[in-house]
Parts: sequence; structure tokens; C-alpha cells
Amino acid sequence: MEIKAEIIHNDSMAKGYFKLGLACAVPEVRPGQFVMLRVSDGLDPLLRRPFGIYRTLGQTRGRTLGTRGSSSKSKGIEVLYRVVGKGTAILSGKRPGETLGVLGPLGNGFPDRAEGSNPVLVAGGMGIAPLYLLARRLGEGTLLFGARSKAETFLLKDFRGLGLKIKTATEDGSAGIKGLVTGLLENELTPESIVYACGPVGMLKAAAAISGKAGARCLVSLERSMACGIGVCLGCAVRAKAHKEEKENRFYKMVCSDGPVFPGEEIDWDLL
Amino acid sequence: MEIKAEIIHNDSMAKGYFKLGLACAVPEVRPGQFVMLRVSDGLDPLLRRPFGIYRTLGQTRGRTLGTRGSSSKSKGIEVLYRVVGKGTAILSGKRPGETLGVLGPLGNGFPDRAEGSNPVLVAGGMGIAPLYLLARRLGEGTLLFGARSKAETFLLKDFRGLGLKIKTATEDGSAGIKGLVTGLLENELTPESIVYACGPVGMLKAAAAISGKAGARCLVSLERSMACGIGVCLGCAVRAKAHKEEKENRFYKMVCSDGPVFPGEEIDWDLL
Amino acid sequence: MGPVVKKTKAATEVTIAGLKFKNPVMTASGTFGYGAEFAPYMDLGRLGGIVVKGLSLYPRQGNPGPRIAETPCGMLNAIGLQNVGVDDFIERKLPLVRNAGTHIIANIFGETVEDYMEVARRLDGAEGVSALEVNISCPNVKKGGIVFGTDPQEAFKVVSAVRKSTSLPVITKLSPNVTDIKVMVRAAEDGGTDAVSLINTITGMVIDVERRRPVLATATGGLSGPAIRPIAVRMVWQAAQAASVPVIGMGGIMSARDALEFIIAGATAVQVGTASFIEPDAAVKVAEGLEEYLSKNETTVQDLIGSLRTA
Amino acid sequence: MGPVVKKTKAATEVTIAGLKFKNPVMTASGTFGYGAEFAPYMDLGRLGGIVVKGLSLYPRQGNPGPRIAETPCGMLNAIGLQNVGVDDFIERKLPLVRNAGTHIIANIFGETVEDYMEVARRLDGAEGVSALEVNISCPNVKKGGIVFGTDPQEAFKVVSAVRKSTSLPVITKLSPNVTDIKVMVRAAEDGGTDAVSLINTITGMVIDVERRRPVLATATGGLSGPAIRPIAVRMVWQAAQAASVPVIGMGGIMSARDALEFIIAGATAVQVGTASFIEPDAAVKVAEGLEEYLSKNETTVQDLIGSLRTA
Ligand SMILES: Cc1cc2nc3c(=O)[nH]c(=O)nc-3n(C[C@H](O)[C@H](O)[C@H](O)COP(=O)(O)OP(=O)(O)OC[C@H]3O[C@@H](n4cnc5c(N)ncnc54)[C@H](O)[C@@H]3O)c2cc1C
Ligand SMILES: Cc1cc2nc3c(=O)[nH]c(=O)nc-3n(C[C@H](O)[C@H](O)[C@H](O)COP(=O)(O)OP(=O)(O)OC[C@H]3O[C@@H](n4cnc5c(N)ncnc54)[C@H](O)[C@@H]3O)c2cc1C
Ligand SMILES: Cc1cc2nc3c(=O)[nH]c(=O)nc-3n(C[C@H](O)[C@H](O)[C@H](O)COP(=O)(O)O)c2cc1C
Ligand SMILES: Cc1cc2nc3c(=O)[nH]c(=O)nc-3n(C[C@H](O)[C@H](O)[C@H](O)COP(=O)(O)O)c2cc1C
Ligand code: FES
Ligand code: FES
Repeated sequence: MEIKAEIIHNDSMAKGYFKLGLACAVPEVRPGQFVMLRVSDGLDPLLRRPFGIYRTLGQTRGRTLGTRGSSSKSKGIEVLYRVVGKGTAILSGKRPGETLGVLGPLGNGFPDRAEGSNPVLVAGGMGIAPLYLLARRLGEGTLLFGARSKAETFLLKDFRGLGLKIKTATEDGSAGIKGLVTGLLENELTPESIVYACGPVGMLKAAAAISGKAGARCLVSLERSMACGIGVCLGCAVRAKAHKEEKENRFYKMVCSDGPVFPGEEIDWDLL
Repeated sequence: MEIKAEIIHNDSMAKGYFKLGLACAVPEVRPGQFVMLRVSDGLDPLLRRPFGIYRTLGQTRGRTLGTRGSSSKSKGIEVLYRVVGKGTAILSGKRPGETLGVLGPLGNGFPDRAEGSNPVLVAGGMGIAPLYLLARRLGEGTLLFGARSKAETFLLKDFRGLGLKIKTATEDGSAGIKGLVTGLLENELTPESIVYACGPVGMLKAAAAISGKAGARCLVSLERSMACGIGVCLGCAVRAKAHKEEKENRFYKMVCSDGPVFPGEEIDWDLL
Repeated sequence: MGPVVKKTKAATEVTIAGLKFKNPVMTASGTFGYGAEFAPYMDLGRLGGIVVKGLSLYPRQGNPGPRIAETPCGMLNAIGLQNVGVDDFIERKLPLVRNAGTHIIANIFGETVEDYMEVARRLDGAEGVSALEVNISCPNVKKGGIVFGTDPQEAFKVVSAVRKSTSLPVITKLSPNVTDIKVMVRAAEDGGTDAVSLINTITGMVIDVERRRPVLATATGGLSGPAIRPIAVRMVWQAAQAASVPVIGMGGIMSARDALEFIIAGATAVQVGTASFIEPDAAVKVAEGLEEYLSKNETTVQDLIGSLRTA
Repeated sequence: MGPVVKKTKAATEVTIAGLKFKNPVMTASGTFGYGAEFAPYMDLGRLGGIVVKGLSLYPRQGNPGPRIAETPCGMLNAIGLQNVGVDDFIERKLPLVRNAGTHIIANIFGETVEDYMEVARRLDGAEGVSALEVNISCPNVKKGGIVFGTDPQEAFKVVSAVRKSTSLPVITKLSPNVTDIKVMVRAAEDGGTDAVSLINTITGMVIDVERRRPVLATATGGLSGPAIRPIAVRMVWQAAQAASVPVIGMGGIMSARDALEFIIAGATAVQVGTASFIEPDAAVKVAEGLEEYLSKNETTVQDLIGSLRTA
């Protein structure tokens, strides 16, 4: 599952936003799953970085790479990322032809859609990335996109034409309505809605609360600093509401192996 | 003196050997001086790496760089290096257009040639690099080059036509005589000779001993792990023979600031 | 019986407290789960041993998050010793690895000497446990929270109590947060330990300067990874000089070269910790690299142990 | 006299033992020579202070080489406290920096308590020395080589002896190689110190696995650089909680962000060490970055000191 993948492309989409294509044979990817990327062969930064799988690539462009596991369904993956710190800065300097260590796909991703449910996707900024595969699979419903300003709406490009209605909210009002994306959510919900949310923690918390009030299910995709990505370091814990009936009665869930997608009501947002 | 220099070229000369051109305005360089290069902006590797200045570049090829200090004599420097570890491996992956931190020129280099002396340059492998500027300045004398095999003789290319006789010794006999370069030295020396040597420490020790026996002066260029390159960490100490007349009567000399060139008889080779 | 065939001892084989290890490379506690989690990434049988996550008498939930932070060439953790508890381990985790073809070592801890004893007792009969590793880097609740592993008398008490509670070999895992590691080695030996392992993590802290808060919810945590390796090698070297029992070395091992530093300094075996987070099969790669070094240098681990020349 | 003009205190100003520092960024002993060596690279007057290379009663030659080794995100050194001796310092080095517009702090050490006292006495009258920093991480030859800085009683002795030998402010520089730094803070305070500074280097070792020898000629050396920063921040935080005198923090500071960790943890000032080897003007850059942070956040160093919220 640890693969040295050749970089197919690593293109700037907008200032500080990049689209990274990796040639690696991966088993079927569920929407919401992620990979751990090693951005440097050196010892600093030491840990891998987690990134959602944006989409799978059927055909590798550029040179093809001899990877193991020939029964795999796709020849590569794409990741969208924003430069926020040391690791993503290093990543943004990589060029096609270089190789990166990839571990994944990891995590459980989004559960299959329940019969008759009415999907509402809620994305905050870069949080839209793990929702693309889901949107494509669903092929209907609504996508609510929140951003700081119009500049970030380029992230919506790939989502147009997938069959979802798209509504936008920006903090400065430069695109869509002025305000938070959770404002849009309130008007969108029915008890048949199923909400899929990814973005900043404040947004997720609000989405879970609003959904709960409307009697709708809400699935949130969480982010947490990770060391291993495979459930063994116990570093990426989030506080869950204790369930008496559960055998281990664990307070803590691991974002990497129990998630990264959780039912919103399972999370103890105050103790997160 | 700390300059961000743009890489003009970083070309492989042979397997594991590179020629690095840096666009940086440097004051006049004395043969035998060196620079400290920062091979990574990150924290690992932490320390700069020392490299002899192979030659100065009158004209920068490629893009020119706005550097400070306009009274400088040259617009760039060239360094020859061999990949031996982590730092040089990272360096070899750098491409033209990237920038590197350069500190220098540092150290004292070779002293001016004494009247009537007969120069004999002795180089072991990559140790030839700091001798190029010297050879060009001298324009006469003899260069004795020692290498493992013929494969390394490409290092001699720039030295041809400078006016020096060149003699080669290889360990496997694939070029020149079979044996060590110090073997050549014995036949070359007269009391008027002045020997300039750079290479592995065993070679330098032998060169100093052979020169001493022949009554010739010998100047050796030493290598030592360095942290600062400017005489303040006191990390690059070599053992010198104590001189009673010297004020501080120091046993230890700093390769970076007292050297890297020392009279062979000043070094305590057994305690080095 | 047929003729006696003299078997050549494998170059990588080592013996600790009567246990034969096919190679001296184990995984470190808390960095390899209960073992089975890593089966998809490697053949567990290639390992000298697996030290499982620290076990307590009852399940522990661990600390609130954030529990980890990256540091220059290292990481801080404050997991809070989350674990399923010794009974659940025996019932549900151990069966998954007991036939993996490697030694399973149970790392144990407690907040009182009695805790340690009871955990040791419960593991005593457990099929498939080869040895106990006693983590003494835990606060002693009865002594006002001072850490067992920083006070030689408390260390002695806990080690001798465990020693009396089990027939398994006992490895004492030492804390590096002490002035003189040799004193701790002696305390563990006096307590009857069969081996010592070190180093556990070094206490550290990272501050988020924008929020003016520690990054970890618990303020401080344990530093691990290559950043601490020079400190670990030094302590293993000091411990090996003081110890009459075998020493197991760890702290920042990322490669076979790193493992060799510890062995040459005096370690009979090594453990690979943080590296397994970055490359799940890091420990197997270390074992393979070690084999390569041995055959290239025509030597054995046995000959390398403590072979450091300092004169 | 003219009208009294109330001066606004600069946001970066701090006071330690009655000395005003224009900013809280100094250079660390042993990493900045005697100061003048760095004049070509910066305006020394931009620094809060310069702590010079450790001075002993007589000149010292230092250790044989190799004296340094690189480690992951750090370096080991065993310079052996090579220095020109206190008299030569006063005569030849001090005049070069005494008018640089920054505080010159003399770092001193000895092998006996008497050594320390005599060095302190000779510096007492020296024009241009603002304070003494007493390095207690040295082996006490009379006590069989145990380090002054790891035994609270010995630390107390040396600090109180220096205290009596000088009218200059006394800063005690603590060793991190101890179980409990708070005990050492108290010993220094009992000895009459005006401030404590920490951390000095952590003992470490690197082995050349091909030669099976330590890389350093002295086997072990002192670890510095970003690798140790989490340990240093933790110790400074602990020291600041225990101390009633100001704390000066250091260990792996490479940037203003790093310096802020120490200040928020409770340090009144910081020292930049290893970073000056990599960028000669690192300390000035730290001071500049600090100014930027303060103006961006509209705050002062004074308000940041110990502002860590842990609840
Ligand atoms: C499951 C999951 C999926 C993600 N998907 C994406 C994605 O598709 N696109 C994208 O741009 N980002 C994504 N992120 C966030 C991404 O992991 C961080 O932005 C990245 O790790 C920052 O690394 P850095 O070195 O640049 O930042 P630094 O701040 O220098 O990193 C320091 C440490 O903090 C961790 N860290 C910092 N920010 C985050 C964060 N938000 N989440 C987790 N760890 C963090 C780093 O991994 C590293 O260990 C995802 C995170 C998770 C957990
Ligand atoms: C004055 C001087 C001039 C030099 N000129 C040249 C030159 O022109 N061309 C060239 O190829 N090499 C030259 N060297 C050697 C060069 O500095 C080393 O090869 C290089 O530092 C190795 O770095 P690394 O990270 O690849 O190796 P690593 O072994 O990974 O380095 C680890 C540490 O050891 C130090 N180190 C390792 N080898 C040496 C060495 N031989 N000398 C000094 N420090 C070393 C490194 O600087 C680093 O701190 C010179 C050295 C000195 C002191
Ligand atoms: C996330 C994490 C959890 C750990 N949990 C334990 C534990 O439960 N018991 C224990 O004795 N050591 C524990 N350790 C310490 C390691 O076993 C090891 O001693 C230390 O990390 C140093 O080795 P390394 O640098 O190779 O990681 C843990 C370390 C880490 C990083
Ligand atoms: C090469 C070197 C020499 C040092 N010499 C001294 C010294 O003479 N006296 C002293 O008190 N500390 C000395 N130190 C310790 C530093 O002052 C500082 O405490 C330590 O390096 C940690 O800070 P840093 O990580 O920023 O370097 C020295 C450190 C180094 C790296
Ligand atoms: S990142 Fe290690 S358990 Fe989740
Ligand atoms: S490298 Fe620092 S003194 Fe020479």
C-alpha cells in the first residue's frame, strides 16, 4: 500500500492552490478517502501529510510507471491542495517526473447513500476537494459552497455539469450571497436531506447543529494532525459522545481509521 | 557577505561529479578560498557545506541577478563537487533558476608565490578543484594528478593549456603510471620546488613528508567538518605544532579561518 | 536419534533473558498498535519481536486532542496511554498475532505498584506472550505524581514487584528524563530485571505563538524521532557500560545505519518506533539493511554489540 | 532642567537585574566568538546583548578534533571550552566590542569554585562588561568530575561564590541534563543569582558505524539546534514557573517564531546560538521578526512574557 508514485502534473490553479496528479495503481477509492503523502525524502518535515483524494485518473498522462497490483481500477489519483505551511510549500515545488511516497487509500469515506435521501453537499473553501468523487457518484442534489471571496470559486469548475445545483456564499459578497455557507443550508433542508460537509470545524459544527434541528442526517469529514494515518499512533483522536451499548465505550475516535467521515451527532463538538 | 545566488548551471560532468555555477558578485577571490553553501532552506541538513571556489565567472550566463556590492570583480563563481552524502545529493538535484545561500569567499587561500620557486601542484581526485585558480595564476610548473582510475581524468580537462606539465598516477594503472601520486612527487622535487597539495589527508601527509625531505616548501589545503566557516564555532580545529614564539601558543588552528591552506610542517600529522 | 548436525548460528541471532530472537529488530511500544494492524504492510515474521501498545489493568481512554505535534526532525505525543486494557488484549488482540512467527512482548504500566503487579499476573499465563516490558515512565499516583522512572527507589519497587508477579522475562523500559541513567540501570537490576530498554520519549513542549497556547492539550508531551537519536545513543552507551543485563536500544532509529549505532554502543537489540508511522514496514527494512551490513562486513550482530572503540 | 518628557517605553525593551536591554535578543555563548568576528555581517548595536565565548582563568586549548558532527536538525560539539583566557579577553577582545552599542556579557567557567571566583573578580572592574553568565555545566575536578550543574549543592556553592566575587549582575546558566530543572533554579536562586539562563547543550553521541568509533574525538558532545527546541521550551516553562528571578531562554531558536515560544513560556529574554553559524546575522533577524510580530499584534514583549494559557 506504500507506493512510490511519479508526479504526472503539479499545476498551480490559482495563487497558493495546486492540483497534483500521481501515477499510482490504487484499488477502488470511496469518496471521502484520503492518502498520506511524503513530501520530502529527508527527515524534516518528518511526518507524512494527509490529503483527500480529489479524483482517480483512468489514464496516466505523461510517462507511465510500473506499479504493483495490476487488478487495480485506476492508474492514478489527483489531489487538490492549498499551501498553508512547510510541507505544502515543499510539495508545491515538486515537478512532474519526481516521485512521492503515497500511502492509501485510507479511511472509510462517505457511507453509501440511503434510499430516497436528498443529498446536500456543504463545502468550505478547500474542503470541497474530498466531495468531488461523491458529487460525481451522486449525480444529483445540491452543492453549497462557502468561500472568503469570488477568487476561490474556481474550485467549483469541475463540479459544474455533474447534475448538482450549485449555490455559493462568500464572506465579502463578491460571489453568491454574502455570508456563511451555513446560512444557505438552513433554507435547503428537509427531513429527507442527507448532508455531506467538509470544511473548517466551525462550519462543520454549525452544519451538524442545523441538520439536527431539521431532522436531517449529517455526515462531516474531519481534519486532525496525523502521524500514521492507519489507526496505530492514536494521535488523531476526536472526542465522540460515549455510547453505552458499544463494547469498548470509547470516548475517542480516530479520524484516520474511524473516519475521516463521522455522523455529526457522534462528535462531541464542545470537547472536540 | 551572505548572498542568495541564483544557480546558472548545475551540470553532471561524470557520474557523481557536478559543476555548479552561481550568479553572485564576489570580491576578488584568492586561489584556495572557499564558500559555505546552504543546500536546503529547511532544517535538515542544518549546516552549510564548504566547497572550494573552482573559478570565477566574468560573465553570468543565463539570467543575471541583482546582487549587492557593485565594486566586485566577478559576477559569479563555479564550484566542482562530488556527491558523497546527504548534502551533496540534495545539491545535485537543484536546477538553474533556483537560489542558494552563499557565504564567502572565506579562508586565506594559497600565499603568493615566492620569487624563483618552482611550483609543483599535487591533487588527489576531487582535491584538484581548489587548484584551478592557482594553476591559472601560476601559468607554469607541474601538476601531478592522482586518481583511482582513468574515469576521473576528465577533471584535468580545464587544466590543459594553462602552461603546466601534467603527470597522472592512477591506482589501477588505467591512466598514467600505476600507483600513488606521491610516487610521482619524489622524482619531481628540488629544493627550489614549492608544493601545493590538495586531496585526501594521507596524501597530504605524505606530500609534506616528501617535500620536507627534499628541502622543499609544501602548502597543504585541509578539509574538516565545519559549522560556521568564519572562525567562531572552533569546530574545524586541526592540531598544529606549538610555536613558543607565538603569542597565544595555540595547539589548534582553525581550518576555516587560519587555513584552509597551511604550511605542511606546521601540522602535527600524528595528532591531526 | 540421528547424527548431531552442528547448526551455524545465524549472523543476526541474539539472545535476551533466554529468549532467542531471529534478529535484533523489534517494534517499539505505542508505535505498532497490537501488531495485527501492520500485517497488511509486511510479513510480521520478519521481525525479531513486536512490543505492543502499553497495557493497563483497565481500558484507558487517553488524553484529549490535539495529541501530537510535529517538531524539527521529531514529534511530540501525549496519547495518554490509551489502550484496551490487559484483559481485552489477551482475549481479542493477542490471538491475532500469537502465531505471527515473532516474539510478542507486552508493554505494561500502572499508576500504583499494585496495578503493575496485577497486569503482570494476568499476562503470566497468556499464551503467546514472550516477555514483559515494564514502562516506568508513568506518574506514581501514590507518590504525588512523581514519575516511577525518575526516582531509583520507586523504580526498584515497581521492578521487584513485577519480577515477583511473573515467570516471564522482565525488561525494564527506562526514562531518559534523568540526570544519571546508570543509577536507574542499577535500580532496575537490583529489582531483578532481565534486561533494560531505552530510551522512552523526552519531555517536550511546542507552543502555538498565535494562540499563545501549547499545541498539545496536555501542554507537554514526549519527544521521539531522529531529533533525539544522539541523546539516545549516548544513554544506551552509558547504560551498556553500567549494565550486567542486556540493553535494548531505541530512539530515532530510521535506518539500519541508525540501528548499528545503538548496537555498536552496546545494545543487544533495538526497537524501531516513530519510523513505523512514516514507513509502516520501517522495522523490516532496518532488519534487512542490518543483514546486508553483516554480510558485507562478514561479521555477526554478536560481534558488533558494544564494539565501539573510544581510545 | 527642561520639562520632563515622558518617554514611551519601546515595545521590545526588557530589564534584567537592573540592566535595560533594547530588545530581548542576545547571542549565546560559544556561538558568537568574542563579538567582533560578527561585525562584518551586521550592526552589532541591533542586538540586545552579546554573550561571549566562555572564559577561564587561563587560556585553554580545547579538545582534539573532530569537534563537531551534524545530527538530524542539530549538531554535536565538543570544543572543550577553548578560549583566550580572561586576561587576554579583557586586554585584547573586549576593547573591540565595548562600544558596539550593546550589552557585553562575559560567560565564565572553571574547574574549581576558586577558578570561578577568580575569573569573576578579574572581570569585575573591566570596563564594558554588563554582567556575568556563569556556565555551571563543567566538570568539578575536586568532586571527581561530576558536573557542577547537575548537583544542586555544588551549583549553590559556585553561584554563591561568584556572587560574592563580583558587583556585576550574575546570570546562572543551567544544564538541561538533570531530572528536575526546578531544583536547579532554586539552588541558583539560593546562591544569589540575578537571573537564570537555559538550556545549555544536551549530552549526545554520534557513532561512525564504518569505523566503529564515535565521530567526536571525545566520544560525547553537546547537542544544540532546532532538534532540542521542544525540550528547551519545556524546561524554560518549568523554570519560569519555579523562578522568582528573570529567565533567559534558548535552545534551537532559528526564527522570531521560535523566540516567541520561549517568551510566551516565560522567558524575559532569549539567546540565539547555533543559528548564527548558519546565518551570521540570525540574531538580528530574530530581533526584527519580533518587532514585526509586536507591531502586528499591538503588544509588547513585557505583555508576552509568560502569557501562555494552559487551561
Ligand atoms: C483527512 C484529511 C484530508 C485532508 N485533505 C486535504 C485536501 O484535500 N487538500 C488540502 O489542501 N488539505 C487537506 N487536508 C489538510 C492538510 O493535511 C494540511 O493542510 C497539511 O497537512 C498542512 O501541512 P503543512 O506542512 O503545509 O502545514 P504545517 O502547519 O507546517 O504542518 C505542521 C503539522 O500540522 C499538520 N497539519 C497542519 N494543518 C493541518 C490540517 N488542516 N489537517 C491535518 N493536519 C494538519 C501537518 O500535517 C503537520 O503534521 C486534509 C487533512 C486531513 C486530516
Ligand atoms: C575547505 C573545504 C573545501 C572543500 N572543497 C570541496 C570541493 O571543491 N569539492 C567537493 O566536492 N568537496 C569539497 N569539500 C568537501 C565537502 O565539503 C564535503 O564533501 C561535503 O561537505 C559533504 O557533504 P554531504 O552532506 O554530502 O556529506 P555528509 O557526509 O552527509 O555530511 C555530513 C557532515 O560532514 C561534513 N563533511 C563530510 N565530508 C566532509 C569533508 N570532506 N570535508 C568537510 N566536511 C565534510 C559535512 O559538511 C556535514 O557537516 C571541501 C571541504 C572543505 C573543508
Ligand atoms: C505515539 C507514541 C506512543 C507511545 N506509547 C508508548 C507506550 O505506550 N509505552 C511505552 O513504553 N512507550 C511508548 N512510546 C515510546 C516509544 O516506544 C519509544 O520509546 C520512543 O518513541 C523513542 O523511540 P523512537 O524515536 O524510535 O520513536 C510511544 C511513542 C510514541 C511516538
Ligand atoms: C559550538 C558551541 C560552543 C558553545 N560554547 C559554550 C560556552 O563556551 N559556554 C556556554 O555556556 N555555552 C556554550 N554553548 C552552548 C550555547 O550557548 C547554547 O546554550 C546551546 O547551544 C543551545 O542553544 P542553540 O540550540 O541555539 O545553539 C556552546 C554551543 C555550541 C554549539
Ligand atoms: S493518525 Fe495515527 S491513529 Fe490516526
Ligand atoms: S568552521 Fe567554525 S571555526 Fe571553522
